[in-house]
Amino acid sequence: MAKKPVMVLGGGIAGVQAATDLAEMGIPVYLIEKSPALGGKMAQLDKTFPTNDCSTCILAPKISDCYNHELVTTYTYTELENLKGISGNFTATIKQKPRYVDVDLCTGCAECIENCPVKVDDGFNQGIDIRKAVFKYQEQAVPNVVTIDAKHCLMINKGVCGLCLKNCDKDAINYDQKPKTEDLEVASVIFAAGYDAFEGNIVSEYGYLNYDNVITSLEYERYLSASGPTGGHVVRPSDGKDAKKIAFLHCAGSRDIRSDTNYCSSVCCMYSIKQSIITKEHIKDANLDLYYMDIRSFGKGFERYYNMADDTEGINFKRNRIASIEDDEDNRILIKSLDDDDNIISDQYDLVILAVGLKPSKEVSEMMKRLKIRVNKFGFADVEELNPLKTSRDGVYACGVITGPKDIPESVIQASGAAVMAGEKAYQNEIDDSELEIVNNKEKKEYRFVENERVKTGVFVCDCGTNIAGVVDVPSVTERAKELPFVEHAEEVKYLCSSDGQELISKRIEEKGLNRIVVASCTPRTHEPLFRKAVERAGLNPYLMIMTNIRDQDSWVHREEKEKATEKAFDLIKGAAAKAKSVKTLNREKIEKIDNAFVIGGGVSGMTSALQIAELGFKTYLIEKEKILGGKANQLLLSMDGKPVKNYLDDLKQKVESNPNLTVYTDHSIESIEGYVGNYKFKLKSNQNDETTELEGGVVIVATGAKELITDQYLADQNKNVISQLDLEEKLKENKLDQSIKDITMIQCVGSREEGREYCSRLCCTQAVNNAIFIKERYPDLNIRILYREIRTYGLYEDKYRKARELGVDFIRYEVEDKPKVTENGNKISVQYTEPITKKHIKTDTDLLVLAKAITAQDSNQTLSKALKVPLNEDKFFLEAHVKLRPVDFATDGVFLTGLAHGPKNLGESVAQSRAAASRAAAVLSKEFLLTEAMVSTVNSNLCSACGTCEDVCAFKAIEVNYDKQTAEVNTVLCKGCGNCVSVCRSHAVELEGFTNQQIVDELSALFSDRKSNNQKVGGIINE
Amino acid sequence: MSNDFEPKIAAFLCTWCSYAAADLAGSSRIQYPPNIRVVRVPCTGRMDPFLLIKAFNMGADGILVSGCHPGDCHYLDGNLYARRKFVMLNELMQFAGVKKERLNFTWCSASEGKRFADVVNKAVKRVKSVGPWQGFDGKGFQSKEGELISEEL
Amino acid sequence: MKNYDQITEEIRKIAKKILNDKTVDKVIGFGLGTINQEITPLFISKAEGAKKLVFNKNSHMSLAKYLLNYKNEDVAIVAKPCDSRAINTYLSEKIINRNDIKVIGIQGCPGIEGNTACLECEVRNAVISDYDVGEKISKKKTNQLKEEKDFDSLSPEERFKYFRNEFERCTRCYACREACYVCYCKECFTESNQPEWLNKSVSLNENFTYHLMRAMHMAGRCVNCGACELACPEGIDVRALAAKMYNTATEIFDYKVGMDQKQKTLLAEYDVHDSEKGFME
Amino acid sequence: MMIKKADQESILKLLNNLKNDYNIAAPVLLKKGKKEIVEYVFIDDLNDIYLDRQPDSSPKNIVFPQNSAIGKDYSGDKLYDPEKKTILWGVRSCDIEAIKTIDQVFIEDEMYTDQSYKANRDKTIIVGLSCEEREKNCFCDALGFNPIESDYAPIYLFIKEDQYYIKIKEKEYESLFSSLFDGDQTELNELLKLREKDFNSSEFEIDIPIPLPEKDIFEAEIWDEMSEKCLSCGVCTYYCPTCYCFNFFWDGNDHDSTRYKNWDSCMFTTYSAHASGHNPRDSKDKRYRNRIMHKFSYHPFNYEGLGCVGCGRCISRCPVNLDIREALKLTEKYLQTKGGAKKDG
Repeated sequence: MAKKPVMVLGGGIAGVQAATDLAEMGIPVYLIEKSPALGGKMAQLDKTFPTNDCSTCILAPKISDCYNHELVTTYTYTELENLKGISGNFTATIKQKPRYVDVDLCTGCAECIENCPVKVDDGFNQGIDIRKAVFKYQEQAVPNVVTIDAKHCLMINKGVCGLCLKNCDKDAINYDQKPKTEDLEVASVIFAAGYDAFEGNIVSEYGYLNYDNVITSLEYERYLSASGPTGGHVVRPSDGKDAKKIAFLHCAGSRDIRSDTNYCSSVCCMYSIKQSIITKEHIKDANLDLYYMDIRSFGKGFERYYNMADDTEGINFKRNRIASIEDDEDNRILIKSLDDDDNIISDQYDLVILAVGLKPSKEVSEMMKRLKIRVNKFGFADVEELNPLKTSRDGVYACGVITGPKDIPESVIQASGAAVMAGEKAYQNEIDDSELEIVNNKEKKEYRFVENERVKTGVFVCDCGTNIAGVVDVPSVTERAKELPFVEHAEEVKYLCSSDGQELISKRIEEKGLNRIVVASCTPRTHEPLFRKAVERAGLNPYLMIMTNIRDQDSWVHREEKEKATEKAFDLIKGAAAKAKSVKTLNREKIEKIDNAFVIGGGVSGMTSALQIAELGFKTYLIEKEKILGGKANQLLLSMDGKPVKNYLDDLKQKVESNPNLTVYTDHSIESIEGYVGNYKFKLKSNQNDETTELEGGVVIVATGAKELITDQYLADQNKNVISQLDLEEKLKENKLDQSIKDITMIQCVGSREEGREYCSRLCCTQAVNNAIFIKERYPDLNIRILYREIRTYGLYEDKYRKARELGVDFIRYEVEDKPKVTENGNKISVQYTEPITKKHIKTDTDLLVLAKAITAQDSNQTLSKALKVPLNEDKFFLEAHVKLRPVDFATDGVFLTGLAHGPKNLGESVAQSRAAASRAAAVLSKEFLLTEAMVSTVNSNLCSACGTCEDVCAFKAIEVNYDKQTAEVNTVLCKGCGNCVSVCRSHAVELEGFTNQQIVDELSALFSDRKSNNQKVGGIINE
Repeated sequence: MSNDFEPKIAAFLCTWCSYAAADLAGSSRIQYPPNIRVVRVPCTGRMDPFLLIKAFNMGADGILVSGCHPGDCHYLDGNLYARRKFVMLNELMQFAGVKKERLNFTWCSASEGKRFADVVNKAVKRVKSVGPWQGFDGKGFQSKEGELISEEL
Repeated sequence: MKNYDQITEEIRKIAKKILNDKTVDKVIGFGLGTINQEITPLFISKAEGAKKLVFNKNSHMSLAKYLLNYKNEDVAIVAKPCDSRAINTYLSEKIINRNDIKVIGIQGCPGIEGNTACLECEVRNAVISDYDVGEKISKKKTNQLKEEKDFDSLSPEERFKYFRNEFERCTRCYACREACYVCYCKECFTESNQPEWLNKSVSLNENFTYHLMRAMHMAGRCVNCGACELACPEGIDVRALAAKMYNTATEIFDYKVGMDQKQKTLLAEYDVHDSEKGFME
Repeated sequence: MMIKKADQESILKLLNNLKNDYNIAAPVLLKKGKKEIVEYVFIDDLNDIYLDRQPDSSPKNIVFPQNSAIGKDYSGDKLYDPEKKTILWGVRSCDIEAIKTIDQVFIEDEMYTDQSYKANRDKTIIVGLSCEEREKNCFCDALGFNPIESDYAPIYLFIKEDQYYIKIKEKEYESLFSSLFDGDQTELNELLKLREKDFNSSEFEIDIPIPLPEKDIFEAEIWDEMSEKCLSCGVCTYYCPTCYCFNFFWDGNDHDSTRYKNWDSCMFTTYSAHASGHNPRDSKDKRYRNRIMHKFSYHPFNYEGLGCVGCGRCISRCPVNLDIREALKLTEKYLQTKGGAKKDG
């Protein structure tokens, strides 16, 4: 039986992640994207915060993994029309817009684009650049095909031109294409439809519509991008001159009570900081002013990033309120603003960048309404705080910005989380194999045994129509290739990637008994899987095929130098043939695994993950060191949306305890952990009677939570009237708030955002605001003042902040250099602070002082990190594999991360992340076997002297020295094939299959075979 | 040194960033000189300095190594280990008298097609400026037919 | 600073004691050779033999290498400061066990005659030692004059020429390799034929390549002891490249080899803000 | 036989004339880094000839270069003209005996003649040089060789201060020296007698059976002790005048390559390593045993004479002062005690 497919709507990073996760769980996926290529907004970004990672670099491999996954069927340029049926049994109607191009024939060579006479504004580059009527959505588009813009195409509109068809060798252009409607049977649906950036009227008051040199941040992103229209050069749109003085206006359109975008867009502070840092990298002497209300750097690693920008000369943060924006005749923009002391400040700028916020696209909101999915007043999908991935319609899930503004890692977390929930529906609704085409062509072939054969290489040189043959003299190259050592056969093919071409390769392999194949065509990055399959079909091990790139890296880039390009092509073929000689049969090994999961930590995060995995049908062990489950949530009063936590928690505990697949070990500690992905062995010890239990499992989820800071600041733990927010909630929950209390003071950022703990604890602002509202609603006469540094009620929580102010809560800002002073005053607490506007020192007595204590890492993290071989960050929280795109994974396979152990976050976010961790874990568990990579390191123990250098450099803990055998050993399950261990091994005892030293040296030796050194010398005698 | 000297440069590119940048330069049709011979490696972390020395040993006029920018490594930190090796190798080779123009180390991200072309342009220019590589023995290299490609320094 | 004779006496005393009480089975030290003034490695296993041990201005060999012959045996070794750093490197690479060895560490090493490395030496006290001989000194350099070999003032062409002249007479006897404590691979790259890193022909191109490759293996591991140079029968300046690696590690990465037995090797660690010296702009 | 007599000047003049028709190889004092080393090289300027002490390298590299392309001429040296014969000038007795040893292996055994070596040797005319006094570490007389004259060279030089006596033993070479004055046989005989008397005999004496009895000594425990300090470098073998082990290899690539022959060294760890990975001499005591046994047991067993000529170069050049004389003494002692006892019993 096969799993019923799931549909993912949206091909941005969230959709791609959800689709990949589902496919990894063995579930067929239909990925629907409305634009002509995958990638979404992230593909338009230059760099990402807080690591300045190159966006394309990290996204592109993910997209190609997803697109090439055998269980993912991608529909681009396609929209969802209708969704009928109920959860587990939907019929989705999709409509594919006509591209006027046959996707199967188009090679993406772009000859048509060059010859198209119509120029239009480029949507991908935010209209900064122009493109043709036939276009590629972006240079690295996946799928790599062109699209005709019917609105502007002369042939389609007026019946004249046809130049694109004329210039297409493959006749891939079809002007008569019609929209295609299709019905898909799916078990569940994930909405990952992304967002629109604010533009037009929303930001018109900033002069966006009137002044050329006022642009949005997304437009600016294209300016910064090396692949953007200016090639990464920052210029003024009005005249193309260098921009040196630049203003960034935060909250352009966000947090505006007059508009329907009265929420915080969560990401603008950070991306503005990022853009300022990148701008400084581009222009050393740039002068950048960032106008902001609050800096909301609440995410993991954000505060340090903010501090770094703040410390950079030329990046100035200004908490000024904008009064007016005008331009002068030189198109310079004059900004007048009011500073903290209400002085009017004027500044002139070359360029003004509006940090525009995120909103759901109108069409998507409309569609959701039409499909009976509830949306909130801003048009986002309406989801529950503690069930943040499920929409109001059963079986329909949502992730990414469609549920509210958020950054990339959170979108990725939600995507993985939504995937496992949608996947659960697919697990429950299996269908017959025969109904599904994709699952059927999975049969494995036996490969021909070639190791005892003489090397017989077949060289296939692709013309790629005229793409290669128009520049490179392919016939002569092919002729010369026949003369190369070990080459048995060489042939020119017009289109090697066409099915004819692929069949030809298979045919020649059988005919001539070829056992090594060299394909000289386009880039292996996109076409290697295709040709490997072609070789595989002929019964040859796919790794005996070597590709060399004579198009993207030769004919396309040396068009005017045909002779030299030909010479280069021949050299490259020579190199590939030489490498082919020494390649070996490689196999992805199947490794047995144990289908159980370990979840460490019995808080809400741990319980959610454990329950999710158990509900998929895998045996799960939940380990908690305390006597009861629930962790910190036991103390919580309200979730961030102001609803009681208790009901939710009780329900969760009940489900956990009653699930037959789930075994709970409370009051147990971990004695030892051994093993690796698929084969973990845990030894537990009961805290009661020292009895030990030994358990086996395949994956581990770390959900060990965090703890409140222990501090003596502000009389904490010294006066009974000084309590933490968590204590306050406990009091409120049990209705123990003393009636005599008439005045409450809350101090924020106690221990957060200061030296030693350079991070924001993220949830305290919203928690304080929520608690204040709770109290105010019950005791309207009670005075509450909140002393804060910056209010970080990000996203839709901004609404709470507004409400608290409406209810009369006083918000008073203090500076970190001038913290409030707290002293005892009889029964009361005396608090002294500086009034921010009048700068007066104010002393007030309060009945209760509530401290927002920082969230800090568990002390036990150190031990656990060593046992699991996973790293911690500088704040001792666990460090994920990649802060942007792998937020729940560790570099070490099979270990996942969720909740506060990862970093401060609220309950709802922990729930989402726990689902995500469960999703990633389920991907491992649901496979029949673990498959190793084919190209992994191997150790020649005869050469190894066990010095351990390889062990030191392996990020994946995949190589270790076995001191008994005095040799390093590779754990092929964990090895990713980077080759780091190879290059540090002085004894050359480690080799990376597919890129062995022998192969690379052979390749080099062939590339330079025309240069022979003068080694013929001499009888050891040199006469100077 | 004749002006029509066309160097042959061994270019080692990591699959994930710089090889992708080279592809992007291609799909954007950005023209650059045909003097490089690309050897694809999974990661600059795979680059054993021996391979670079070997390239000179076999007659490459120069080398070009490009990987992901620090922080962008597909394998987390391979390029950061590589960076140290390259700095050490660079210092060694220059110390031994190999001209710095022959040794080109840089980073190129997958979106930097233009930059990749610039890098190649620059590398080729640099290598051209110091003339043909004469081998460690200074005797030059012979073509297959036995005729001396280059003259004594 | 104590003189050679005093140090010799102390070594003999300790060797005699630890052989007598069976702390170790063998002491690796220096003895007088068969040629005038020449010193030779000496392996003493009986307390009576301790009087044969000497330490004089010719004790140039790096004895650390002999530890590899006595893995898992209880041996003591006479270690100059440079050798002590070599021992630390072995320990960090887990090639030998700390428990198996006793180090007779020479503190305040008076240096070796004719060893140019000693002129550049900055670590003159043994960094690992069970039995100290001599006395620690804080002064950095010896009184000897620094040798005149200023590579920095030479142009690349001149340096190239210099090294060509040097390596031209290399016979690839591999004495430099074998004398070096760093080189303990089971199979040296020179012997590998898959791939053939190095052609076996003894020609300048290959010789030069050999020395460059070897220097690369020394990067971050060479302690600049000069044993290679003194071992070379052709008087080649073998140490120059390794010393360059040594100095580069110190200057660019602030890395000093073998100062601690837990130290990772230079190329097995990194700093995010590492220098990119020499990279293209 | 013919005796000639000349002063330094006429000798140089003679050689200068011969240079037109012959390659001249002779010892030359070379400044190598900090070291001053005397080596045999092909020369152009005859004033470079340096006969004052035993050369630090043997003339092996003239007759049997370190590496040579198969099927091509031996030397790529620019002063070497393959069309001409070579005069190897000023070779001392030990090195002449050494060449004889190599000749025994490569030429005399007709079954296994090394044609390229033979061709090279046929073109070489050895001009011997009589030793005046003992050198630093040599001990040829202790092994039964005569430092004053070896029979194996067809021409021999005897130098006393500025006077050269030249003994030409073979008729075919007489014409080479015809321009010189005839010398007096008795004068030379007196000189030789005096020299034999004055030549201080070796402190080193050895009494071992030749060939060394393999069965008694092969498994003896002495080898470990002997080789303990050995580094396994190839210095002793490369500078040994008799070591002739060689290996073959390819140079080039798949497209073009040459087959080379070059020296090997039994001290190297890979010497005698099998393709399977097995190495019968996998430790340095076994390798050192091979060196001693080859010189004093196997060679004497297969051919006439010894494999060691007592030139002492391996002693002076060894980086750790591993002394072959000590090794022989150890062997002697072993045979006299244990080995000898076994023989009697």
